[in-house]
Amino acid sequence: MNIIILILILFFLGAIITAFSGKISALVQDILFLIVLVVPAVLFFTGVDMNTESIITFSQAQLTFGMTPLSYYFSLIVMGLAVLAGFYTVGQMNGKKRKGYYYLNYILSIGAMFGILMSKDFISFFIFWEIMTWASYLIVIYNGKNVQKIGIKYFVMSAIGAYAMLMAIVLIHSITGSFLITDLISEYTGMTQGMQLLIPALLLIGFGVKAALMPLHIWAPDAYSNAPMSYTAIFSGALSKMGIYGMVIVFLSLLSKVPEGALIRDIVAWLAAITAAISTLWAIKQDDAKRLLAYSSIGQLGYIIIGVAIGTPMSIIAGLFLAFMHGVFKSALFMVVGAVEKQTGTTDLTEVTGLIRKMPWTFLAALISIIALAGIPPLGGFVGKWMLYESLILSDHFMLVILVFFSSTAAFLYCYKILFGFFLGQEEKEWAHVKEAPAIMIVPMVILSISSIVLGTYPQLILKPINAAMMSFGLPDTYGNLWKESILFNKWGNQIALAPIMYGIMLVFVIVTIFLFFRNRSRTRYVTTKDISTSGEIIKEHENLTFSRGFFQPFLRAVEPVMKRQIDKYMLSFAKGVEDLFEFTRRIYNGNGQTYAIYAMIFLIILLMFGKNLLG
Amino acid sequence: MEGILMSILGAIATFLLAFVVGMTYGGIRRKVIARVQNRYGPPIYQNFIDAFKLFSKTTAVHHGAMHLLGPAFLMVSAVVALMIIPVLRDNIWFTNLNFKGDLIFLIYIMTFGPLGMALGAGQTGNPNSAIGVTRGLSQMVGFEIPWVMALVALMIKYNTTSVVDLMNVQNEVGQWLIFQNPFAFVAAILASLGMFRYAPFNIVGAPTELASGPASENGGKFLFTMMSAGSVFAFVKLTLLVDVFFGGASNLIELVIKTFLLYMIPVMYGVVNPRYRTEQAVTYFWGWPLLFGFLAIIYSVYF
Amino acid sequence: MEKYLDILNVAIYGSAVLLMLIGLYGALTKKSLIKIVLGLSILDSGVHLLMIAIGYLKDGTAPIFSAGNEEKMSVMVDPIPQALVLTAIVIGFGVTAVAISLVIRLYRHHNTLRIDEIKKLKW
Amino acid sequence: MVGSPVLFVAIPLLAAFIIPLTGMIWKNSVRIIPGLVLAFMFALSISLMGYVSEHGTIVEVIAGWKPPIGINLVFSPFTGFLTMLMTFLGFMVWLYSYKFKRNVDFEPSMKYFILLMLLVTGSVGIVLTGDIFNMFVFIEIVSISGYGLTSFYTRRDSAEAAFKFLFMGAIASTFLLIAIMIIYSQLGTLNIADIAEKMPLMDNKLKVLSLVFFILAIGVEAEIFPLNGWAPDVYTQAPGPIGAAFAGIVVKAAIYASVRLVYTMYDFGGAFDLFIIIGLITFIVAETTALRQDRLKRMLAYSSIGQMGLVMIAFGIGTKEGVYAALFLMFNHAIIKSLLFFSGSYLVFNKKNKYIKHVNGMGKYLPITSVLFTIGSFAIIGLPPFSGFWSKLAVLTAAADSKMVILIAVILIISILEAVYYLRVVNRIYFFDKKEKTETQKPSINALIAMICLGIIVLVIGFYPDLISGYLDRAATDLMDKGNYIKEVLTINK
Repeated sequence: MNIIILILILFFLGAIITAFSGKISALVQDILFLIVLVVPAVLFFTGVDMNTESIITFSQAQLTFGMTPLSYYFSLIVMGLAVLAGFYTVGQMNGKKRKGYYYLNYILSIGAMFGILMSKDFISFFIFWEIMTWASYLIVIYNGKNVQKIGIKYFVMSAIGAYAMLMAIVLIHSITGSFLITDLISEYTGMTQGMQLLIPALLLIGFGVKAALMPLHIWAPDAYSNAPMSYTAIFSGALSKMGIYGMVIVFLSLLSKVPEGALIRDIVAWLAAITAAISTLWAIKQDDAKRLLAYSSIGQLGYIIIGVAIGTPMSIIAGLFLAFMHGVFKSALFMVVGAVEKQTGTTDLTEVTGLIRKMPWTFLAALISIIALAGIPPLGGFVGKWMLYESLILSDHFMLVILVFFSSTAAFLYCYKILFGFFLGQEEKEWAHVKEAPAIMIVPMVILSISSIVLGTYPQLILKPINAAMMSFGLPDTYGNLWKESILFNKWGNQIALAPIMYGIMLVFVIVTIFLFFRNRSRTRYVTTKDISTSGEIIKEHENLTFSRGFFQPFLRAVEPVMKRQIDKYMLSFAKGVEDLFEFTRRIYNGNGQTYAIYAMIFLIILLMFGKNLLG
Repeated sequence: MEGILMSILGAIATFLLAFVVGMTYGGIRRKVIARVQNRYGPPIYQNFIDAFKLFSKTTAVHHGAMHLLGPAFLMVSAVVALMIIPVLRDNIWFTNLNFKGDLIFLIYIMTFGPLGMALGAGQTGNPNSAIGVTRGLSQMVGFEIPWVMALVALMIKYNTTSVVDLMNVQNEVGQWLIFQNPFAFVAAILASLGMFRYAPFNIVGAPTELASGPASENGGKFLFTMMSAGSVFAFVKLTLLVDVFFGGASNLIELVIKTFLLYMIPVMYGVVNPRYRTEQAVTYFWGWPLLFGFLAIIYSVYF
Repeated sequence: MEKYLDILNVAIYGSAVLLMLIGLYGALTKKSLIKIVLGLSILDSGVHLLMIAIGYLKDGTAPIFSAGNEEKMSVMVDPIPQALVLTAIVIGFGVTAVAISLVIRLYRHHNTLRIDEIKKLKW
Repeated sequence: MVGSPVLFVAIPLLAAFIIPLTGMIWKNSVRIIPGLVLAFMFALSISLMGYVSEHGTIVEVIAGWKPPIGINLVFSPFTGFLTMLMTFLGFMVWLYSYKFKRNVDFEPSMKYFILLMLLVTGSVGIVLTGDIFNMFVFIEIVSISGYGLTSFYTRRDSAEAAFKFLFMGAIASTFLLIAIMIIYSQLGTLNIADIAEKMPLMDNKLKVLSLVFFILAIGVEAEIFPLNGWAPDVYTQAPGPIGAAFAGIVVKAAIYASVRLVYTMYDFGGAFDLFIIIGLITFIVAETTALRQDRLKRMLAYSSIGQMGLVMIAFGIGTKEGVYAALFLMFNHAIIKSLLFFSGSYLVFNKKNKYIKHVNGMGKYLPITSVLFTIGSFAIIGLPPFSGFWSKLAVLTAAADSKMVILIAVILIISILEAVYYLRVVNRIYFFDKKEKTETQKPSINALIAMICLGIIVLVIGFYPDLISGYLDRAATDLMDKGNYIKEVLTINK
């Protein structure tokens, strides 16, 4: 049997078996869950290559599965995160209700993502896309909080996207007579101009929803923050990347081939830049760590979309690189928040303080991931941002550079807020009982943070598959000579390694650390955070002086004009207006049988009036 | 082996240079402020005395690991930025790591230290520190925009992101960039007002409000580290401005003259201005500096 | 003679249509359930009359085939409408019976026979 | 040939007379015999389908009179497919309601099962019959048994619903008769094939008039927009399974009748556009109204009407792909909507007004029923991998092939509304807390079997649509081939 099909079957059967194994014992269920995640990953990395292809034929459609270099790259994200977050999930879900339900949908969504990546035709693509949507929808409403509002919002937006995609798919089928993605690509240039614009636009709406592109993002903050954190790691880390995956295909294989495509690409890039800027501001405003990270995810996805949309080789590398990095560090951060939530019971940044000494490993993971998120040099996030700026400047998108710079600078604000809110500040009695999260949750976080460091130092680890993916789209081979595309790598030789800088920084860091840290640590004694310099006052034990409310109030006052208008509200009021309109249409059925009979007569008269048209 | 030794020696020499120049400028600033306020003021070398005093003090207490690491972050960032910036044109001694001195890299590495410091300040539990940090970050978002716009204008114009390249351009053309794109310079220098955090932008430290803000729980060697890192940073910023807009310097004296003149701008501006509120400080940069930034970009694209 | 036939035709068809219109009017405008049912019945009768009229043939004979009157086939009244009418009448009767029984149920349940007051099920 | 299509009509009618007699001897026979009859009809339809797929259409002539004079039944791949679907659903409804009113007296259940059987028979008759007057008779059989079933519960407002139904139905049957008489007076025949052949001879004005009357008459049963005021009331007030029977059987028969008119009898090109327009209006109005419902069964009813609108649209596309899609939709809708009615009835069992809020938290109390309802909801929204997806895809593909871009957009936009109101219910089932303290009713074992059967079909078709696509394909070809139908019926020699 073909290995891709085998993996898919493993996922889907495994999901069902795992869901019901909870009846035997919770431990069996956990183990099964991990097996179902790990085995396909192992099979994938050992057994799948570019040549495996399999076809299932239906009368309506032909489902073709196979791997492309691009999907391999995204599969790395999905499979890797699925396994790591899987272990984390077992720790986090320990003792929770409805584990079977959760595991079922978790595995289903992973399997669906894998299916999306392996699909070579639009029908299986769409099928898996929808499975992914409803599986993730079921997880979003898992907590049962405000289900109607959040869940429906997520689903409606997803449905808008999915149906736009479906419309594109049937249009493609009516033109090319085939559902194969390759057929679309080969026949695209021969289509009429209207179709050349309509089809990518519809597809982009579909992908834009999952990639949380403004104005299709309104579901994201709520959905991200309400799903259990172990799934949000997947949600933001991997699931949103499916949108990016589709966008890469649309941009690289469709829009780059026609001159009108440049317009759409610029529009998308601008939307993404505005998304990044505005959602960063909103992230700064949030007091809840989950929502903060959710907005932050939207912003980061904005960068990725910009990179992909601009479409120079360098910018695509930047976008894809950032996509991977975002998967790594954002998942780690969501896991951190989940760990804090599990240990303290809340994620409110204004309540939790001073956990650094209680949860050191969590803090370490958070710290490294935040540094990567902020894009500060030695770590992976910087490499991607660097390439992004570079490519934007070289392709003369100077206003976009400013926007991106603005949002990534403003990102420092919320980066600091989340670290400070949870881990720093005064240690309170209220949280004195808090312990470090169990090892099974810590290990995935730490692995992810280590990968941030490693990928910052050796970006070629993932630049290689990126390069393979790009070459499959007919772009030039940049691996090993990326510097030719760039001016900044020139004198660095033809190496893409940041290693010398990294070593330099490490060296200085070690020296200074030894000088300050170890010397001082042994010579000084620890005093509590209540023992600080105040103007002569003595702080009582119960007094909490931590500065946590209204954290960036002055800044927010400064940017208030921008944040006054919310698309979210406009859309909601639109939806409400539409529903009120429907309230009116339903009054047609006024309950009086005689009225219905009169309707029938009116119908008759109308038909008779237009009777001539019936002849056709 | 000898190469490595040379580069280490070079690095140390650069550091010492930056330290001395930065400290001296700090002393001069105090003197200038005092004279404007009609005081006598401390001697110019006062900063060295302070630094030595702080260095020789023993620290007795700490608030945890991040607190200890905070100043280290600051120092690392300062040193790395220093290593990357081209101090002198075509000079072997101060080359260090500045392969080509990438501007974007530099911008980011310079934010790294303050952020690390902010974390250290956060762990102390002193509310003043945290308030200071939030102010500093807010202000950073403010000035970063015109600053980046100025730099982007130059990058677009000369299609490079390298400081060395920009220096070379000025040499080849024989005209400093300040004259080639004056708007960029204005935007950059206005942004640098915020970068130096002198009055009216000294909202982070704000001694009278926040009791020195992030620095408030630090003393002794911590404070020394912070102080010297601040001096080095000042040097880095000035050198960067000189490199980008004034064609760099071919010898130390030229460097000192140029940087000193540049340094006087924020100092003088601060002397006659009272402190802003935080949102004023932020929105200040989104007024005239932003306009100049736009002009700079338009100028470099269309002219 | 021709004229007479025309008048007859008009009269028959006209009265059929008139009956239908009366029935429709009653069903659509009267508020009483009983009157509505009556209206429906009248409507039905009109249709039945129309059907019979369609099959009518002047001086026609009964449509019975038997030995010896094969030549009369052309003057036979069309039998099919008559068969249909019989069926339709039966069905109409059945419907009316159900309708009346429902009206009784409605009266017991709602204590009124006005159709505009019996609208608990709506929207 | 194993049996004859005549049996579809003869056996149930015979049984309907016998059941009251056997009921006097053995009470349970009242329940069992209708089930046996329905099962027999289903089996018969399967065996005949097998025969038809090999040997072509069966035209059964009754009492030796050949068409066009005699009465004939046509069992073609198209009608056979619908017959199979209807009898299967009829059997499922019987299975579901086997224990219906078991604890109550004997008399109501006798009525119930006989009426149910007649409902199915009438619908099957509409589909199989080859002449329009018999179609009228069968429609009346369906209507009258429908009135009876609707007013079955005396406690509820069922009489009101039944009266509205009757009112519309009576007007409809009047117009149907007029239309039939117009055709007969002009063409002198009642046989569909014969009419189709002679149709070009007819005067255009009368043609239009008759078609309009036909559409008005059949539209009432087919629940097209301005004529469907009775439908939600009936679905709400009739016993739960009867809702399924209406949605799955009666409406399908009516749709069949209108399709037969437009595709076979009349030669109007514009009628297809009319189908699209009517279908679209029905679809939009019904789905938007469904969004604002607060009672479960009314919501399902409007949803059902909306789906029928979609079926009309698909038929209106007028290509073979369109017909294929429409048939697929009919099949899916019959299965899924029955599943929804079946499981939905248990979710709001014993509740007086059957508000949607009554399903709150039922996921805990009725796990299997809830899961089945959820599957049904997901399927009808058209989420893969459930069966609804394939039919929706087929409709859209057919529309796209006919270059109806705006139509696709409208269908998809309205489908979003559909998703919203179904998910609202699903959310309530699982994620709301049950507030009231009314007892819930566990589904009886036979009901459970019926529901699970339907659920499995939904899943199996979802994963492997080819299971029925062969039938659909043949049926679509059959309907499109008008000449063949005429030839098959008129040249029968036996």
